[in-house]
Amino acid sequence: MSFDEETAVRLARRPRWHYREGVSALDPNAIRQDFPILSREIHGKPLVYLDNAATSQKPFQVLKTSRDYYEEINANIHRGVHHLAQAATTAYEAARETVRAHLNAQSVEEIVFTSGTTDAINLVASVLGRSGKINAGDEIIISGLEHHSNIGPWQILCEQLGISLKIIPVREDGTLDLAIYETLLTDRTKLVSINHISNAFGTVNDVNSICHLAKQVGALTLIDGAQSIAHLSIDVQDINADFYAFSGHKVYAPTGIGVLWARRDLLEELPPWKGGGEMIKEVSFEKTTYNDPPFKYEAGTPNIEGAIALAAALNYVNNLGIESIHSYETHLIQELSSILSSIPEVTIYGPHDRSGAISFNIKGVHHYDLGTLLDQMGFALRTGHHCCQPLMARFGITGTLRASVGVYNTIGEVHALGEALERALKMLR
Amino acid sequence: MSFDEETAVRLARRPRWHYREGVSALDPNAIRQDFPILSREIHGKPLVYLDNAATSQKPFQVLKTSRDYYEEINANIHRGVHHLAQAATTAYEAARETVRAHLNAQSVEEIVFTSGTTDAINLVASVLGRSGKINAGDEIIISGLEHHSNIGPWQILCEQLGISLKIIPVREDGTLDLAIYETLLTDRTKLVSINHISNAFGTVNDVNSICHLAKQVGALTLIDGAQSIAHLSIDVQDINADFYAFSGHKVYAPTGIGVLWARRDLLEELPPWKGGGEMIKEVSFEKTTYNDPPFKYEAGTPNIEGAIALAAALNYVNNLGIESIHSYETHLIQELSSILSSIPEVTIYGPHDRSGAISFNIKGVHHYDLGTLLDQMGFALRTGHHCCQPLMARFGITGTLRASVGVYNTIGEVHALGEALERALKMLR
Amino acid sequence: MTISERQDELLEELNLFQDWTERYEYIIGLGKKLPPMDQSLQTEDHLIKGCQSQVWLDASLVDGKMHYLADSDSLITKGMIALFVRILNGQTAQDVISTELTFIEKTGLKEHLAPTRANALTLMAAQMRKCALEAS
Amino acid sequence: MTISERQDELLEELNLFQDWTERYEYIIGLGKKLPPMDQSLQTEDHLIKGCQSQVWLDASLVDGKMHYLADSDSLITKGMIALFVRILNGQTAQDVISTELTFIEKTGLKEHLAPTRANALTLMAAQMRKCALEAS
Ligand SMILES: Cc1ncc(COP(=O)(O)O)c(C=O)c1O
Ligand SMILES: Cc1ncc(COP(=O)(O)O)c(C=O)c1O
Repeated sequence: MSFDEETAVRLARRPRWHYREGVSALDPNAIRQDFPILSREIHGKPLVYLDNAATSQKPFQVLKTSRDYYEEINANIHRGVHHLAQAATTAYEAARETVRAHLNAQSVEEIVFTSGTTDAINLVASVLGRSGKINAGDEIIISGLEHHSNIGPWQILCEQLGISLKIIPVREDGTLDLAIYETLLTDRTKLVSINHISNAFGTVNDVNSICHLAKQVGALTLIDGAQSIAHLSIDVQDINADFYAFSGHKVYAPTGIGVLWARRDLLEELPPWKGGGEMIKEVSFEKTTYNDPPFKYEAGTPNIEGAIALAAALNYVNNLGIESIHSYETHLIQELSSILSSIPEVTIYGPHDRSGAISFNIKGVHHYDLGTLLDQMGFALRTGHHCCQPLMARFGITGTLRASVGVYNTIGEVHALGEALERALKMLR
Repeated sequence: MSFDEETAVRLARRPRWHYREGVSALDPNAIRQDFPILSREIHGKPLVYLDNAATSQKPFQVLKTSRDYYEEINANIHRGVHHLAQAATTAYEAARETVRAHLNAQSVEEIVFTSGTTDAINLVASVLGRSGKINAGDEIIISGLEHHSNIGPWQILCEQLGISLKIIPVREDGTLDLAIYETLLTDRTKLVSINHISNAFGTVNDVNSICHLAKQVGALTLIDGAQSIAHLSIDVQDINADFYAFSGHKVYAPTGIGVLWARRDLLEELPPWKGGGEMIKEVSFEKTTYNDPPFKYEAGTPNIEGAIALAAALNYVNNLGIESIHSYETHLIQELSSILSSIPEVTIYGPHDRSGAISFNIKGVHHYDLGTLLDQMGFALRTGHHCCQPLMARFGITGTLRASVGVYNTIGEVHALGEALERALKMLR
Repeated sequence: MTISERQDELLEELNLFQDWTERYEYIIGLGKKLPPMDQSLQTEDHLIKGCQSQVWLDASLVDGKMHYLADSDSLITKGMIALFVRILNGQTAQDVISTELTFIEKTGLKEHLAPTRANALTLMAAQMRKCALEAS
Repeated sequence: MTISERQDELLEELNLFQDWTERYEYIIGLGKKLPPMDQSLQTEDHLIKGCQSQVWLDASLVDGKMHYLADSDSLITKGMIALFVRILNGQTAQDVISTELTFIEKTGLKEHLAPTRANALTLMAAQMRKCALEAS
């Protein structure tokens, strides 16, 4: 399928929600038209894409923004006197403002473009490690729900600095034990890094309380927003964390772009990470001075197209309304939950009021086999550990089958999944 | 301008070179049709894009590859059982093979995708810094021709490890003084990091000799190929360096993707850089083991689309033939050189056999003013220090005006630039 | 029957099926029927580690013929290794080593299966041979 | 003439030109005609650092009126600051502080110039005022 300008205009004008009673004002059928890939067939069956927690599909509005960038204004940014360089710079900096507004950050100086969540967390780990703010004997707190990308960077840091990692345990219902969290917080705690929504179980963590408690012992806080960015309205001032990280590809934007939001005074105070073009003000072999934030943390040519397309994706989300998206998706997840609950010997992980994803296992059936058979019926779900091996170990499992929703999924797809599961289970039992 | 499938097919079938006598077999007018942006007007004048050393424009073959990726197979890669995940993984790993073949690397394990050259150089700096291979009192050699991205990372490392930076001086003609280089090499030299082609002056460095000499004192070598990738045929085995870095956006691929080639044994031996998903094999809070190269150095969701589009760009280049491109571009640069030489009181920097770019100043005229007026006539050139402040200081200048060519530039554009310069100079004198 | 004959037989059987569901059902069925492997044999040295599933394979020489035992936590994987067991059980080590396992390609199973699964087939074939080499 | 009158006059002049070449030529011409500034005044404290060019600005009160001296290494930048000098020289510090410099917007210069240049205009305007504040 390919879109020409005319189609683009026509589609852009089509209303994407209608005002009716019920769980949601979104019109998923209209929205689906925005996503070219959704008209694909897999093994001769219509694609049902339920792997949104891994990555989201892209609407043509985003694809068109990328293409228009290259067809109209592509140039390297900053310092160029020629027209294209200036147009590209303007678009890139406007994208930064779009991100700022989306997160309700205080200023654009607080928005650093990275290549993704993992990159953003590593940035923080590296610069904190060299800041003098964390020293041997200190502690960092993460949780048992974390993605490897919010474990690995801290493990590397622990080894480098001789500090230790404390883990907020996960309760049987897949939520964090905040009572134990409180006992872990001491004046040795220098950082608390927690995901906003668990990619494995869909658990929504109470990040406001987590940050509030951390502040009381003077610890910094990082929220891994890889999952929340597509599902929740985010206000970094309200959460009152020090760092917030997310990836564009999880929120309908391309791969290779992400964001680190950080408090401006921290960005000013912390040492640089990568050295190179853009992040430098004056260079001589004797002495180099660094640029101001956010440029200080954007060494080299950034992913200009990615940043601009990310802004287009956030605009897409905001046009639909993140609150509407949230309530619509919650409706889908609740329906999934009740369908799955009716399967004999199913275990559903995580709390009932989960967001975005639902993870489960069926006794005697390998998630990998179920996933394989579902794929043959056109359903894209993820199986395995979801980059959360410690969490899997906590529940004594090798993995789960996970369905995760996006704004384009429908109740029809959810019901079809129920039927497909039944069929697959018949084969496997 | 937008391309539908039909146009795409028609354009793809059109021959892009003809076999005639002369400097080049390339047909720039046919090639220009591949680059949508080149039909733009700037201030009412046709765009003449001569800022290719900053970033290149993208052919529709690359843009189409990106779009097709999102419209047909987009999914997160590795470990997914569903069809899209597998199709995306296959395409991503095929892109790695394309890069391997393009560089004549021994194996795909040696190809690490990064977000660009700067990212790649920082990767090397960071892991070497923690490898135990470089210790206080040791030395790193770079040159006076380097881009800030090949200075900054080493300055940061010097500060961290208490090592020092030695500089190969630049001679009056813009080439490196290799006689002095030899005297700088001692058994304290642990790394030599040099660009293949200087972005500021177009100087082509004799990287084979530089690496050969470095090996004799047991130093590692890194070649910054940011500029060479679009202009030269590169054979990492022949150069015999240890690391080779380049950015996709300089070789007709999108922003946000780059490559670090490294000797496999080094990648196996060196510590990881960023922690996170993909780069980890087994994770527990007690003990984590890392994945094998190249995955060990690709933490988090990579720029999947970027890698695949980079492969499309390299295929584009190889279809035309990098040797043909090189001889065609050399013809353009030589013509530029003779036009510029005829301007009174001009200073042209760099040696006569430069590649890709030509830098100059005209006495009594500020490069910024010239660039501004040229922009008004539709010409995109870069003015300023080109992220090479030490080089500018060496020549006692604040910057230069630089014209840098790509495969789509024409002799006609070169002549038009000559006329535009004349007109601008009349205004400024 | 020789290994080649058994491969031909398998090929014919698999070709009877029209669609993937039936083929998967057939493979899963083979897995279900695979004689159980003693838990005590399911050790690290007998393990072939796949992407998401695990296969244990043990082999011994009984009256000069190879005798394979296999198990997996995944039923589909178990069915896949059952294909090999069916073809190779009771053959001489020499025959196992010297006969090419052409059925993997010929059945189109490789294209049909997910690449991670297809990769497992290659690993299994290699391991079956390795066992025969060690036994002989 | 008041600052406002001088701004109007400038506006009229600039509007006479049809295309950018003429406007740039006019601005460059103003730059060339700007009275030279003594090298000894071209110091760090008098510097307004732009993206790629440097401007030096010095101001003094002569008979109760502002007297600006300016120079730049770039002729276009010099022409731009000459626009300000032309409007503000000989005005009282009070007038400089209290009158809005509307010509920047009204001439369309900001859109016309490259953004880096346009940004320089804003910096210049601020610095001219700052000098007046310090002088008064
Ligand atoms: C010689 C050289 N090295 C390094 C770089 C940095 O490349 P990037 O900005 O793509 O990381 C450049 C780009 O300007 C360059 O020309
Ligand atoms: C909770 C969480 N954190 C971090 C990440 C890593 O994001 P990325 O791979 O885009 O860097 C993910 C993505 O899977 C995630 O779900």
